[in-house]
Amino acid sequence: MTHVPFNQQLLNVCAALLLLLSFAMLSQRRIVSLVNLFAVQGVVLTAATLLIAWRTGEGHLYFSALLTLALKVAFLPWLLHRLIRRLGVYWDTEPLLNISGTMLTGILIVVFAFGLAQPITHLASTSMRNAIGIAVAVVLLAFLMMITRRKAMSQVVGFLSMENGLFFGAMSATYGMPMVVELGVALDVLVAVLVLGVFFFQIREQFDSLDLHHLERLSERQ
Amino acid sequence: MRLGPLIAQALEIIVALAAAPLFLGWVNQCRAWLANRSAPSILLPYHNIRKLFHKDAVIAENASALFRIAPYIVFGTMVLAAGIIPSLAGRLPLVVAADAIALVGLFATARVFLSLAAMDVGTAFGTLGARREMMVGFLAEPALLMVIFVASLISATTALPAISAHLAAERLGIDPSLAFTAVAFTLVLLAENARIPVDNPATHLELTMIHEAMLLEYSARHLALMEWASALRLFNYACIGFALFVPWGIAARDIGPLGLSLAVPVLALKLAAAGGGLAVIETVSAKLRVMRAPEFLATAFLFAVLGLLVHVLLGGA
Amino acid sequence: MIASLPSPLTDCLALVAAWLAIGVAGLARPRSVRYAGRALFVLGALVGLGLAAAAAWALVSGVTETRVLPLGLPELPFHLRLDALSSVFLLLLGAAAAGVSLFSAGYFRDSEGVAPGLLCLQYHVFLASMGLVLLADDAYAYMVGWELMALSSYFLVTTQHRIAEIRRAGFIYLLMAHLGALAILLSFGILQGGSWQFTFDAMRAAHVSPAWATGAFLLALLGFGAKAGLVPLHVWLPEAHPAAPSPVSALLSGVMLKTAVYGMLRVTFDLLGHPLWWWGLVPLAMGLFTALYGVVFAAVQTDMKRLLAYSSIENVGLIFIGIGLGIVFFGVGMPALAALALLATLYHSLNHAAMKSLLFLGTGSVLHATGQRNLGRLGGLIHRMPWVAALTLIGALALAGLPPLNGFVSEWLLLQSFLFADEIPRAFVNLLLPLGAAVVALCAALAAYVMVKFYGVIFLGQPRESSLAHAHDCGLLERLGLGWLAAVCLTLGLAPVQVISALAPVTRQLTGSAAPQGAAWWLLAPVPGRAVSYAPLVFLLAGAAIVVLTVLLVRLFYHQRIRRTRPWDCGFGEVSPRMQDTAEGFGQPIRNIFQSFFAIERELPTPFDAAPRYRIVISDRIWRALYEPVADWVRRLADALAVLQQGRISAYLLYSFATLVILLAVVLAT
Amino acid sequence: MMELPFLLGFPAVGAITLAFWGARRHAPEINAAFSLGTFAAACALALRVIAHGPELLWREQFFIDPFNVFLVALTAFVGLTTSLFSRPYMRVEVVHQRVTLGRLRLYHSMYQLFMLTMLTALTTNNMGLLWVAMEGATLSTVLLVTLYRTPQSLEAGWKYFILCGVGIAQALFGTILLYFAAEKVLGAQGVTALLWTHLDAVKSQLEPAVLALAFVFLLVGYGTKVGLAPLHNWLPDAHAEGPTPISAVLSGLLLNVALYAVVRCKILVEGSLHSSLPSRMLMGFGLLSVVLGAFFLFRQRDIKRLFAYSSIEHMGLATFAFGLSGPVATFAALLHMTVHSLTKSAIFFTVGHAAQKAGSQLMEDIRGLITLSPTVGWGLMLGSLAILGLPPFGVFASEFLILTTAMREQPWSIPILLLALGVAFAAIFGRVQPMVFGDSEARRLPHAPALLPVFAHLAIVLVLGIYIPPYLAEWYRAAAHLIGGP
Repeated sequence: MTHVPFNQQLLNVCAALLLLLSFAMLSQRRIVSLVNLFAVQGVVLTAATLLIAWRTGEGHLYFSALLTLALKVAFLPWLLHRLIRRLGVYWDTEPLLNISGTMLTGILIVVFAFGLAQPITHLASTSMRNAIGIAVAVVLLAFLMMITRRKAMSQVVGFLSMENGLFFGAMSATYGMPMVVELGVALDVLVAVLVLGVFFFQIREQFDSLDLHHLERLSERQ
Repeated sequence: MRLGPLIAQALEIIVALAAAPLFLGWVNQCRAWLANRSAPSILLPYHNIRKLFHKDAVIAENASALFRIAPYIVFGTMVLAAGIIPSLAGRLPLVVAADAIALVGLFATARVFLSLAAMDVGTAFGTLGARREMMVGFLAEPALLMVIFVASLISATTALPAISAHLAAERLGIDPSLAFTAVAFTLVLLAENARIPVDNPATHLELTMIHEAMLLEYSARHLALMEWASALRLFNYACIGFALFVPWGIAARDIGPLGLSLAVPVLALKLAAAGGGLAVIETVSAKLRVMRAPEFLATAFLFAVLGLLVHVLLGGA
Repeated sequence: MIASLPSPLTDCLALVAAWLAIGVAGLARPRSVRYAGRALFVLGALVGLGLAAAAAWALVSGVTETRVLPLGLPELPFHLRLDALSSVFLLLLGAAAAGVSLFSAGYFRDSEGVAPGLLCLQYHVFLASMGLVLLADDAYAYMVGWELMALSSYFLVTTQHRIAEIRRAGFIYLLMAHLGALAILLSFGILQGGSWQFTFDAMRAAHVSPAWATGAFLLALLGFGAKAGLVPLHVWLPEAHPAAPSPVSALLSGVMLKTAVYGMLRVTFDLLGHPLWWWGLVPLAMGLFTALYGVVFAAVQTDMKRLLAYSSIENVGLIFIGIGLGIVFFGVGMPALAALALLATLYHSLNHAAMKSLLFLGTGSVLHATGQRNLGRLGGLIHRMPWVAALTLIGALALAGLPPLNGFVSEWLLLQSFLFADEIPRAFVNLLLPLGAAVVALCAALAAYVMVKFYGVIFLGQPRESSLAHAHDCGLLERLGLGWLAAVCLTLGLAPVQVISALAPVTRQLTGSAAPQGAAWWLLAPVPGRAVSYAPLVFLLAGAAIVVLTVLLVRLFYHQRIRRTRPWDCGFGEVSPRMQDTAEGFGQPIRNIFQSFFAIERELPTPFDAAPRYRIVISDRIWRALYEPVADWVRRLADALAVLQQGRISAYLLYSFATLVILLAVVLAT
Repeated sequence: MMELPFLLGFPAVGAITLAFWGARRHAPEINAAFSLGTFAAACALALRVIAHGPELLWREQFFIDPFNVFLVALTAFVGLTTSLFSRPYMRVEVVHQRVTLGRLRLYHSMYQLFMLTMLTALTTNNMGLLWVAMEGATLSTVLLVTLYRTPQSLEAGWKYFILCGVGIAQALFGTILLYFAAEKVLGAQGVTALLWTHLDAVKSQLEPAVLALAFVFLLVGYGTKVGLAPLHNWLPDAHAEGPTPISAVLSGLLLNVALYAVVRCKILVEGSLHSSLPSRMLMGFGLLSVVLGAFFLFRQRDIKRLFAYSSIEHMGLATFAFGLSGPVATFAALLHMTVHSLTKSAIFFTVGHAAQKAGSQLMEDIRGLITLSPTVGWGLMLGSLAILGLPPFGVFASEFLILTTAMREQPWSIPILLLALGVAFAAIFGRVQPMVFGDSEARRLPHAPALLPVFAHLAIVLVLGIYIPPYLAEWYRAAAHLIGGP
């Protein structure tokens, strides 16, 4: 077995943590802790970014690490917590697919993701090519979570953690995107969450609940 | 154009005009004999026509011009047909005017005008007669056409004189397709001329009459023309039959005095025989219900088509 | 190029454009009947005459020109072409349009539901689009004209859009037209044979494998058959024709159906070039069935325009029989006979255009005079409207196929060409074809039946409604229109030799063999070397001479005394109009004989009814057997698919997820 | 080179201005004025590109070539006409108290912002910025969809947001992969590595395996916004529940731009794969959309939903044509994008007026338009006939080319296409006819409808059907050549 440098090991640990976290989110039903898990994900992401920055000495990576910290660890969780308190949605109802089923599917997805990442992994010159598979897995798991949840709030968290996965993918594959894109993406995420905030209040005042089954009227089953 | 053919043509028409009522009388006489009745005079039809011509015409108030023109048109078409059908001679001037198909069209014209005239006054019987006449017509006409088709396929032409000439030239043998068509033709002849079993020329019983029902509103000279026309029609059909099935004796080549003087007695013989045969058929068969007429004519059609198939099969083989 | 010196094509083009211009001019004062409803239509009639003249000249001078317009797609500008075939149909279009427009000028009032100006626009766009169809020399221009024709006529059909049935009729009409157009489009798609040229020249040059060619032919048959009204694609026709205003029905039936015939001939003989002989059996069989089907249904109709519509179906059948025979003969290498069969087709197209337009216009006058379309409420109009009665009689007799009128000529030619079928060197075919002749004969005889019913019930007998007493005869312009068409009927009937020699270039273009020439200027013979003849002129003269002679003799020898009394009717007392046959009654024998054709529901009175009433509804089996199932099937499929979209966002997300995963799997697999 | 700043500047400034003034009496006019400025800039840009050919600007971040410049012109034009249409429409909505003044302000400002994102997405050379702009388009319209705050509109908005958001996230991953592959060729950390022009230059050297994966993500991502079945589910809801001007721009512009993005990606991927895999995917999605769209048309009762599904069907047709990928087919696809967006927005204009008159979007409540107000009636009738592909309207031209091409290239697809087209015809026409014809008892409106846009669009479509001006044809040809295909 070849010797793996220390920070490399650290990075792998981060990747593993991310995967673990998204599984945790998948199984978590308390929305407050869902948001917390999301924040932790942000922390891990920041750590990973910093590690890479330190390793490669890419200046702009420090910046994007900062950005991540500010946005995904500080601002968004704060905003979400505030919304939760204002809207009083603490629990998600029973997901469409029960926990064990979800877990099983999650495992399958991870396998698929690794298979998917093979061609990329072979090419990647970056030190953490193995992480790409995990990034894909995180994205798909977030997708799964959005499918299985019934509360708007948890769907949003899923959406955000999907974005985390993408970010991590960018990191591990290419040490991040060009700055202008990074900024654009960050901006979009920010606006998206703000819009969502507005949305929640609109939905609340209409249905006085954020349960998605109110939002199943428009269909072709007349 | 030389004068000879014109004279022959005129002669043929005149013979037809003269012989038609006589033929009708002859048929009636035979029927009387077969029925053991004392026969009316053979000249009775002439008397009728003469009598009618001298009467005053009585016409319904709401009769239109069509009603008054129709008899002339019907009569005219029949005379024209008589001029075209080679009863005495082929190769006559009028022959070019119409071949066998056109001849069928000519009869159709007569029938249509007859029916229209019958509908003109708007009486129950008139329309009823018209309807039935057209029904008989649309079934009889195709059958007749098929008969002619077979003959034309055999002789590769639709010109009646040419057909009969060709058939006459053929060796005297029994051609199965012609035999079938002969039967078909006979049935058509009965139907088209309102004879038993399709119609009964002698009765005015409402439920059964077809041809007579259409003439109810006519009187005097119009009726005379109509009667004469129907006599002519019978005569014409007979002559078509002769041309197709016993074509011998028609002055095909030379239409000089000799040929004609030979043709006239032959025609007389044929007519006499045909009249007898017709009378026999009418006597032995019973009047059909009107709604059975289609089946009767369908049989005729079937026979004609069979004749056609037989011809193609044997000819093709 | 040609544009500099005046040429038939330029003239035709200019005249078609003139129609377009007239239509647009109609919008200038859309509400004025005298301007948009009268003056412009007269102008349109003149243009029609001009078009007929130009086309006739082109036909006689035998020119074939092409030119390209700077319109259309960039790779595919509008190609135009004027050759024998197109000029014949342009002649038909012009002549018929002249009569119909003249009639319309007197016919349209503002009571038609649409402003006269709009009507004028739609009407003339309809005419112009038919012109474009006939002139087009590339697929795009053709399809533009074709669909424009359907569209403009759709708006004309739905003129009285407030009536639900009429809207339904229009819907079915446009739907069928569009589906047919798609089929034609695909046929062109095959014909261009990989050379990305959609000009007809390229299609002539392109070599298409027999299999593809067969596909193209069948698609074309489908498309043009749908437009022409071949059974079972006919369902729109008996709905749309009665729905439209009568002049429009006249154009639909008289001219538009012929554009389908034109298209069929163009594709089969010109673009495909070498039809296989057995193709012909398809249109032949369809034609035979259509003819019988149409005439039988016509016989039982009670609405006079529906009756005519079904009779149109019959005639289309006859026309396609001719096409089928032509293909068979041509395919087995008998060009002369193919020429004869196609001649019958062309001749019948001309005839039908004239006589059916005439009759539809006649019904239009009746409709205006009485407001009745139901035969059961008409009758005795010959006294009230002698002009219409007289002119319509000509049309009716012609349509009944009676000599010496024009209907008989084409029937005669058709039967003649059937007579040669036994010479076809194919077993069975030569056996079966003569049976076709039997069907044709039956149809011809039935046509006579239908016409007697049509004319007798409308114009003869006693008026079945008291209101009919106020019926008035049609105006001068309408008389002119009717008269023109009647004159065309007579000409076509009495001068067949001239017409045929004029048509000779067409058959030569299509089959390479000239049409039969008359033995003499007054004598018609189908093929040289056969002692067969038909001389309508002699026929008419002799007949007339005999009739006149008879009349004179009668006048000479016998007195003219005439008494007018009540009808005798075999001694019945009072004769009431109710004693006459109704339309239903007159159709009854047909109904009994051809029962299997109809889906009949009856309501018969019992002997004890206080007020006995008799109701019978005769409907089309094919509609139920063929179309309703398809509609149901589509509806059910739509319902089944609707389950996919059941409103749950998680389901939608699942779709996205599944799509993603599947595609990724596919990519990994390859 | 001053056109581009103006092109993007007008909507940007407009968005800010209207954010403050958007509720004033003349706000609609201001809105229209900004759109007019944008359109003017677009025309200038178009003329310039026709004259001088493609151009790169602002450190190559922006790029104008025949392909996108004609979409820019189209977008600006439809934006202008829609703003004209929304003048009376929104005023009527205010009178009917369906929108408050505050929301009117939101509407106007967001409208301009939406135009900005559209134009940025079209003109940018940076695949990353393209993604950003596409997401921005979603964000700027999502609040417009929920403008009425009815339960249905909120539901529609939510679905629109989530589905497109998730989709676009996939597109981001695709972009990352693209960048990843490009980096190998264009050097690490190259800022140029996401620039389309550079990617296009080296596309044959890009790693096929990665690009194949990237294309899947991009296709699913942008395809969601194109409304390709089965990713289309947001589309009918968003179209039906938002205000009609928004439906018009969504159908007429957003779908086009998304398809534009897909095609840009297809060019790269096909260049590297040397296989027809992307084309086959496009054809598959296209056919599926055409069929599903047609059959869903059959069940509609809401008029805006009806035409939303017709948009799905037509986008499917265009996608299918891009998948056929011959010069003719591509030409046809571009033409189809043009005529569809013009026709469909025109239809939505008339639909908007019709629904306002009838006071309902349910088709059985809309009757006899032609008697009530002939112009609206004829507009709807002609528009529907145009969208159904009847000549002499331009849609027929494109469908003519697509069908005839498919007949030779992919005969198997023909029965499916025919079935779908037939069903679509029956469905749409069978519903439009009774709405247009017959009698009516609907009401008059406080503000006269704006019919200039409708007939302007229809006139253009009509002209395109019988005469495509040479320079436009050149334009299409150049674009078709650019898109090329194997």
